Amino acid sequence: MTIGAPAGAAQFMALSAVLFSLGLYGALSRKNAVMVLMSLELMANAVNLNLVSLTRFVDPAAMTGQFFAVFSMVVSAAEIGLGLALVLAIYRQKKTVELEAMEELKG
Amino acid sequence: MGYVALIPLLPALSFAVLAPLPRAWRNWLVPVSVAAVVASLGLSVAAFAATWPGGHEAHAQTAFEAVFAHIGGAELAFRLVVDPVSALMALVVTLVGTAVQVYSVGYMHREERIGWYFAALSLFTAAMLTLVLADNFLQLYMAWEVMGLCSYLLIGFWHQQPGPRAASMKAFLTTRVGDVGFALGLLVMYANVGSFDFAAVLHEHAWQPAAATAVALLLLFGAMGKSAQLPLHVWLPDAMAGPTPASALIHAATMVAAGVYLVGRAMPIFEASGVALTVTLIVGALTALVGGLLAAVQHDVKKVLAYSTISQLGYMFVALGAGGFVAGMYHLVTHAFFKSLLFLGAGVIIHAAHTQDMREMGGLAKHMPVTTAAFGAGALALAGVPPMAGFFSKDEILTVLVHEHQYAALAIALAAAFVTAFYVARLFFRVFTGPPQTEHLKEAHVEMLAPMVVLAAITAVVGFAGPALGEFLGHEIPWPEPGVAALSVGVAAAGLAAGWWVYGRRTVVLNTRPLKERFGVLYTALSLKLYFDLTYDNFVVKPYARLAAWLARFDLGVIDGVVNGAGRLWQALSAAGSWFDTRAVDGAVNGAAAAVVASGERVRAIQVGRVQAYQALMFGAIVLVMLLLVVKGV
Amino acid sequence: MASHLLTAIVFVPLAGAVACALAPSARASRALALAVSGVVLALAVWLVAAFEPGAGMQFVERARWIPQIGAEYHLGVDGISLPMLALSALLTLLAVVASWNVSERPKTYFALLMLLAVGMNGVFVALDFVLFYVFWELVLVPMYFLIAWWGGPRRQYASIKFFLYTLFGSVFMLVGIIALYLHPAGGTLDITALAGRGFPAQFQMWAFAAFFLGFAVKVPVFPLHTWLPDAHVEAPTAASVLLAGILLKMGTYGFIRVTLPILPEASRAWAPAVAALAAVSIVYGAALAFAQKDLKKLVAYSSVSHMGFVMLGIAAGTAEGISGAVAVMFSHGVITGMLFLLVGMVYERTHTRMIEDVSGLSVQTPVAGGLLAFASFASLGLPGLSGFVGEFLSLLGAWKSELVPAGWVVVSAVGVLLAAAYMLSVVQRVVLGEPSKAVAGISDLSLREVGVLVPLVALTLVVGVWWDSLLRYVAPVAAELAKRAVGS
Amino acid sequence: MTELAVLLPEALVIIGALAALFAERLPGGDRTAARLGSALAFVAALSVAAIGTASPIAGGALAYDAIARDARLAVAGLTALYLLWLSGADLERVREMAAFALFAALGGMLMASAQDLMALFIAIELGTMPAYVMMGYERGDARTLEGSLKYYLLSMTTSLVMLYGFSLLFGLTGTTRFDHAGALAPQGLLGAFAAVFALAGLFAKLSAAPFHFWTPDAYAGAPASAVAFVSTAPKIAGTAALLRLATGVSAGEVVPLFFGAAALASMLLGNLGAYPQRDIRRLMAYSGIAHSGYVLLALGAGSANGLAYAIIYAIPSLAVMLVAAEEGTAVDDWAGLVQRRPAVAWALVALLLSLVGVPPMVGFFGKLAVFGAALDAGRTALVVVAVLMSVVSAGYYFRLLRPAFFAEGVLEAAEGVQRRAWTSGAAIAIATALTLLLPLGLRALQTLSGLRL
Repeated sequence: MTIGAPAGAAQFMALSAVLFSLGLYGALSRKNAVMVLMSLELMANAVNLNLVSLTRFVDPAAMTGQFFAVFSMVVSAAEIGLGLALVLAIYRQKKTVELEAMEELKG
Repeated sequence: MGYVALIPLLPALSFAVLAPLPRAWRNWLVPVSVAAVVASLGLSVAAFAATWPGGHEAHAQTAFEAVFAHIGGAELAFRLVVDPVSALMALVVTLVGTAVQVYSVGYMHREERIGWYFAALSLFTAAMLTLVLADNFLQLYMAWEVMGLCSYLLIGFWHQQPGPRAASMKAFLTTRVGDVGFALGLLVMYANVGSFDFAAVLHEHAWQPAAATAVALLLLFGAMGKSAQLPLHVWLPDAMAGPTPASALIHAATMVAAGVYLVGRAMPIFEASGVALTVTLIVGALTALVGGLLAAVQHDVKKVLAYSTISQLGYMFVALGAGGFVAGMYHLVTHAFFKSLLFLGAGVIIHAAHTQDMREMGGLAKHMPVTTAAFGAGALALAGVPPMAGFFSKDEILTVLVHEHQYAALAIALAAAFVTAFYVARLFFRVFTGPPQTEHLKEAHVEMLAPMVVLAAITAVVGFAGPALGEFLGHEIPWPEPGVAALSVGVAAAGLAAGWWVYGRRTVVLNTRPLKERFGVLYTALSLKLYFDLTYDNFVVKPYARLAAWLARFDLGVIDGVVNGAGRLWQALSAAGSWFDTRAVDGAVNGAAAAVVASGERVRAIQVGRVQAYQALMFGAIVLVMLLLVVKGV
Repeated sequence: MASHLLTAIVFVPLAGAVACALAPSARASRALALAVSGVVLALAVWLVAAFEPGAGMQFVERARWIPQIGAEYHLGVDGISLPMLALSALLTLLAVVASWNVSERPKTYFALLMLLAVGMNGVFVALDFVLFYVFWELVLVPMYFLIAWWGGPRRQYASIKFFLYTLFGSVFMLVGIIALYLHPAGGTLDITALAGRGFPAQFQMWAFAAFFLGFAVKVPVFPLHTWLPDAHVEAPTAASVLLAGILLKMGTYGFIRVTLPILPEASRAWAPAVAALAAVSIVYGAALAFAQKDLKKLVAYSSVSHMGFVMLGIAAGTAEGISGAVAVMFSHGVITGMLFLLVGMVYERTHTRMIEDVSGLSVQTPVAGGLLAFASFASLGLPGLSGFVGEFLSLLGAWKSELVPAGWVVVSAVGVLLAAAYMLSVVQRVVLGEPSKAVAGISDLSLREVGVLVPLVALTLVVGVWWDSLLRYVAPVAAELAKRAVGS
Repeated sequence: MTELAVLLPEALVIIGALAALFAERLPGGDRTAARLGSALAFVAALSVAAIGTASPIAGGALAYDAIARDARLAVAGLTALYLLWLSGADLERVREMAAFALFAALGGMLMASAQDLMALFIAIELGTMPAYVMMGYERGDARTLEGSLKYYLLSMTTSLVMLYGFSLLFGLTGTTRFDHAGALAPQGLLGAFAAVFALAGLFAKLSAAPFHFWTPDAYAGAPASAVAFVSTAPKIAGTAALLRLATGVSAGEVVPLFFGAAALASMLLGNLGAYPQRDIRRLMAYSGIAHSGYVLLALGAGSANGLAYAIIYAIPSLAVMLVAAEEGTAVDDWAGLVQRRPAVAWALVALLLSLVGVPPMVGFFGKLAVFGAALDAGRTALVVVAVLMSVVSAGYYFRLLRPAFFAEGVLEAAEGVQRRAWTSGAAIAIATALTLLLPLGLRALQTLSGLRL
């Protein structure tokens, strides 16, 4: 790969994988629920990147990936909204959004 | 011959009528039982008479036949067949049975459960008659087992007492040990022949020696249980816990002789084997001698007779083992009469003396002349003194042994004869002579005496019917050969004399201990006076007593001990098994259940409640699958 | 009607179960149960009367059921199922009469008894595997409740153990059924049609193992038997009677109906092992029976021993052996039924089942004592009573068979002696002797109770004396099975 | 337009959902809304049956074959049953619950017919988002919120993994359509990874191990009335989707291996984990994991019988949770149930036996179908585990029965007995009747055809 050359499918996929992994790492390691939500958003964007970029290589005319990405973004937005609402409700109850405070249910 | 079917049927019906009724009715209906056996006796006489003219040449006649099962191509039938042997046996059984039942009316009249007693006697009579009239081994076996049940019921008649209860169980179980052998014999027989019928098994089938030996030994084992042969004899002395007349019928005259009858019937198989005959001879000879020795040290009148029965049955096995089927049967018949006579006499004695211990008896002769005479006749027959029946049949057995050159067996038989005579004398003199130790002795009722007199009369005369009987059964019974007869009589006389010397000579029983304590010096003199007694005691009686006692200990400690010990061991094993069952077998399953619960707890432990742990586990699993795919290479 | 006789016998109790549950009163429920079981017994008698011995499968009914998997509604009786069906009808009626005084939830109780009857009758007439399995499992639920609700102190443990054990076995049987169905040589769920399909030997071995687990738990064969004593000890009398009388027989019936004809080569190959287990069951059951202090547990272990004879006969695979196996199945149902009923009746009066606490029954209660002694002697195999017939024939068949090593037959024969040991110790300690404290003052059996026992006594005698009264139905089928399937 | 006629059931469900959501002033209030929804869902179910199979619509994105038919019928039917119960339940804000249930049902019904990644994704999210809300229904309860957040986070994570898998699948094959076997079969290791990601998301929807962790915690936190629905209807739809997707991506060894491993883990973890539980919701969560294992056993064998099993298992599962919603969620709460409500207690017997798989209950036929399919595919070892585990399952299901029937010393608290609406009894009765009577109508389930003659 030379700098400046047009990126291939593999490069996009690798970038997406890195993004996804970063998001995943965040989701697994952050103590704060809001941070976890942000990490999940990062993972969602990795997916979107994949979809949008790969369309170019497999079926540029149909734009399937773009459509898919749009749907995905809309849904993600809704879901994150829902998640934030949940976190807010929890904050009202417990006055904290640390995940460690949420280990009551187990076994 | 259709009426033959009634011979076992009448007592059976009598049982069927009596058994289900309430006690009071049952007791009231005792005459039904007596009437049934009397009628059977009449019919048996008729059947015997009808068979007599042709004797052994007459064909066996089937009086009754009912097929009760079809299995694997074979028909199993219930048949009543009359041939000379079965006609004779039926006659003996009904005759003794009648005598015992009549006697029992008097002997048992105070018993609350007399009706049940008669019901059991009836069932026994029916079973024994079914056995002797059978023409196949299966029917014989079935009747054999039912007899065992009756024996059990009658031994345990006084079941509220622990002794009879234990004795009845011991009897049933010990004989059943033999029965397992019998049953296995039937299995082997069926596998070889495909039938149980006498005709097929005994005459039509060509036996291979090995198979014959297996079947014969197994049947012999069964017979040894029933006929109380060494080492399965231990139950019979205990069985004396039952009512005496029942002992007379079952444990002296008939049931215990069924083993002899079985071996006699199965003679062709034994002959095809050869080995089995030798085993029979050895078993019989040992039993004859050991039984006699043990009889000589018993104090209980009935136990003396019980060991005597064991010994006499041993004689019969000796005869069979030497190939003398007819001699064995002959002794069976005479023994049935004189031994039942002795038992009935013992019953009278026990009633009169209120004890079974002969040390507490004495002087009965003066007050009970009829009993004494009848018992004496029986005793002489047992000792083998002519002209009593026992002499003739025992002589015939000895003759067979001589002819077959079985000299070792002959020697043992003679030794047994000596011992027999000795204990007969001991019994007789202890009981009937000497000072009376019981008050208010009086003669028994007529319904008890009459059967005894009849049996005594038969005992006195039946010996002379030997040759005719031999003719009837198909094998010559000659008059006694002078040489053998002299030997036999000599031995008997010696035994009687020895017995008289020890037990009959003195008229007063001395109890030396108080004297010894009070007059120490005088005692020495007295003992000097009794110098001969001491000599005999020390050099004849005591060693003999020690030997016999040692044998008794052996019997109790070793053989009986093996039986009892086996029982105890079995109990221990059962308990251990029970433990094993709960802990190991069941435990394995409960363990599995526990394992489920434990694994469940493990699963719970994974569920820690932390979201990120869950996520880590999930991705871990995904990574694992990915690694697996890498390794496998898609 | 005659063409739907079997359907009636199976499903009349189902209607009865609903009716009993919805009955307005306990008395009505009881009367309904009696009427229904009476009708079923009458139908069964009709069936026996109309049955033609030796004419194969009769009263066959077939209808479509679940075509996707080829399951059919397929019923029929032959000489082996007929006696079991009749016994089931009889014991159900007797169980109802014996439970006359049930006071706790009587409506539910009788409804469950009727439901149990559906399963029991169904198993013996079902000729389709799915139907068979349905009836097989249907039995579990009412029995579970009968034990768990009306049972003794440890009923929870005992009932769930019963349920799980038998479920454990039956799921493996299910695997076996599916395997037969999926195999190219199979392809049907028709039990009769699968016979003699010539499955490959290797496959047969595995299928046999699956079926063996299913049936052996039910029988039960050592070492799968430990549920039995627990279940029996805790179960109410009627449940014990049906459990020992019918439910155990379902296992051995399965061996005769399924493994012998369908998996003949595996049956042959496994025969020595099965015979060994049978012999061990016989001796082991007898040993444990001897060691028991609880009368009911003793009878329960004796069942393990007796069922060993059934297994021995089945392992033999000869005409005599199979006939003997069925004869033991029948007579054990009758005799053990009697024993359990008597133990229950004694328990109702003395409130103890401990052998050491009960003695002298024959003095205090001659009828109860006499019948208990009678049942004991029948159980120990006294000739002339039905117990002897089957055990003797099983031994005979096993000795004749080339598949069963002679040593195991000898061991089994010793079991006959051991049976005498434990049964006589019962007679000696319980029936005979002076009445103990618990026994003193109790009343003898009532007319109703005697009425329950009399049919069983009569059957014991009739079958014991006239073997063909039972064997004329069984022997032709047994001969056919031995010839065609096992080839001996 | 005629093509869209097959969407009539979905339309009915939407109408019901919207009516419940917006018609605040309906006479009778919440109750009427739920009953209306129930009626509409029932009509939807009937119309699914009436329409039968049809050709795909939306350019092939939505299929209307037998799988879709059976799954939609079951989802709509179960929703109708649930709403019937809900209409009489002693709960607050029933109207919202009804609306969310109907939306989730809509998502489920679409999921069952989706054979395009995009359609599937949207359907899944449409089905899942109302479920989050339902599970967090008791907004004031910290435990509920905790469970709900866990559900949300774990569900999101797996959804994203699935979506990532989808994007890779699309990138590797150039299509999003999986309308025939192997239509979406990517090549190479990356393809296998993609398939694993995609399937993992659906496994999580079925709460199959090892993606099951959300289930016990989320269920235990949520009200039983919500769990009843969330644990049943969506799983049927998920099974249908998984069946399609697995067929579509059938890439070499991946499917059998992955399914087999997940099935094994689910059966073991589910059944063993259920054993020590004292909370019925948690117990049923583990039991659900176990049943998903059986479903995967059949799906891994490439058989549609898994769908039949999912349907068969959902019915009693729903009813048992409804009983828990009424009688309490601790095992001991059920003590003396047979005195209070004998009919319900006996119905429980049938329901739990169906879950164990004992004939003549329908559960047995489900097990028959699953074991048959797996044996046919030569997965004998897995079947043996399944069989053993079904015995284990009897152990914990009977633990539920024990207090209900055999609780010692429970007073007949007559005054404490609540009057229940007829609908609650009716819903449980219908479910029980289905478990008992469905065997007679099994031939209607076309997906139960894996057992070939």
